[in-house]
Amino acid sequence: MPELVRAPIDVPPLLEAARRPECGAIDLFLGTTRDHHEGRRVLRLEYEAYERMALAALATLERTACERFHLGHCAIVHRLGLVPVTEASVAVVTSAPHRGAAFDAARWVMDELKRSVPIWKKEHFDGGDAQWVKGHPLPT
Amino acid sequence: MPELVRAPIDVPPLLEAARRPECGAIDLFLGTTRDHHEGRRVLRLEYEAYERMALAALATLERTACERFHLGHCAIVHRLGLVPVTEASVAVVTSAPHRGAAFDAARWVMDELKRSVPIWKKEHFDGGDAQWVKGHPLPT
Amino acid sequence: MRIDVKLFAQARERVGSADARLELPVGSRVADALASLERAYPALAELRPHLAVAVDGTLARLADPLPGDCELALLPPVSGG
Amino acid sequence: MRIDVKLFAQARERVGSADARLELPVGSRVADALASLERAYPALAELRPHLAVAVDGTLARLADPLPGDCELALLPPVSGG
Repeated sequence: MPELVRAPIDVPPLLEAARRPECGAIDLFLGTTRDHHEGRRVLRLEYEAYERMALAALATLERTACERFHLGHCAIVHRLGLVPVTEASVAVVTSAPHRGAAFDAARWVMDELKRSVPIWKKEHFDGGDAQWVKGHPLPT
Repeated sequence: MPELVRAPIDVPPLLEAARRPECGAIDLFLGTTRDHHEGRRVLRLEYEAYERMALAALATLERTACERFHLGHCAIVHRLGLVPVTEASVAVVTSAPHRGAAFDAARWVMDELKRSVPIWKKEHFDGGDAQWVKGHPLPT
Repeated sequence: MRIDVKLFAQARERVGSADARLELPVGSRVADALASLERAYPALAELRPHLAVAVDGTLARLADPLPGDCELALLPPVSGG
Repeated sequence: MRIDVKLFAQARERVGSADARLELPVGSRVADALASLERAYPALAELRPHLAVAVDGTLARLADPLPGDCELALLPPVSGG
């Protein structure tokens, strides 16, 4: 089950939950706040979500990733609110019999998450101004 | 700097060391002991290394991965001795400005590690017998 | 019927609130709700071409009829991750 | 010269030890060391086509001269990860 959290993402329990006797590969991806974007200094990111729909979309991603890549486990956690530089806004963990599927699935989940989950990111710059990231339109 | 350890790999410090303000993506790969191989039940794996040469080869892999994929950070830890089912024998962590490079680099490191680092793996089966994995010949 | 409107990101900021309420005649469609919102909050007009709409948590089209009392969310282009 | 031999995996098990010691005449090559080992430990013969050799931690070829007292490692096909 996916989670939306408002505090730093607690990674060790995610790895613990990914242990599967039939799997030989775990991949963990963390998306972290970077200190620059398009030439400007970024102080922090801020995320908001349409929570009921985001949780449903993330659950669908987890389930689809498991089927498509024959995973033993897939979990997604997204943080909301302010996320300082170097802290993680998103964690994706996959567990698979072999490493190719674990890597492919984590990458696929991240690509899909950015395209299809109602979560929004605002960049706070060091000038004190802020702007919403351009983003991907949802299908209408 | 790479490490060879004889106890469970301690993952949180690896992730902590991968934090970089200029990077937005961290990938962690864990290779874990799987309970089966080619139709047989595996109880545990056992690893040994030519330690001085393995450490040098792993250090070269870390450095080459950083250059080739423009990483902010790359670290490899390999466990030696007995590794029970679901525990990690190897951890690779990469940190990059964008996620593509973090994924690509972790995958590349694992491919190279299996081909070129003097470490050997023995499978212990539930019949009580054991065998060295066929492996990749080093260039002569 | 009563439409409970949820606003996010740029849409929330332009309206100045995360929530709004509409009363619409039975038989109204998604497009009618959007037109009504735009009359109440002209600052939404510029955003309109980029907005997706969800009704009760599911993406909807402009021509879709509203199912009665419902939750209608305005969703700007997404940027999670 | 004195060759300190390190044995790993299948090579170690066939010899029954992780270490061996050779005394070879000055000017000996890697191939001479291998031949000498194979005479002392015939069980190594079967493995020979699959072995790589490192001298003082660096991969070496059969024709390479030994540099004097050194560490020579027999390296079966690798399987880390």
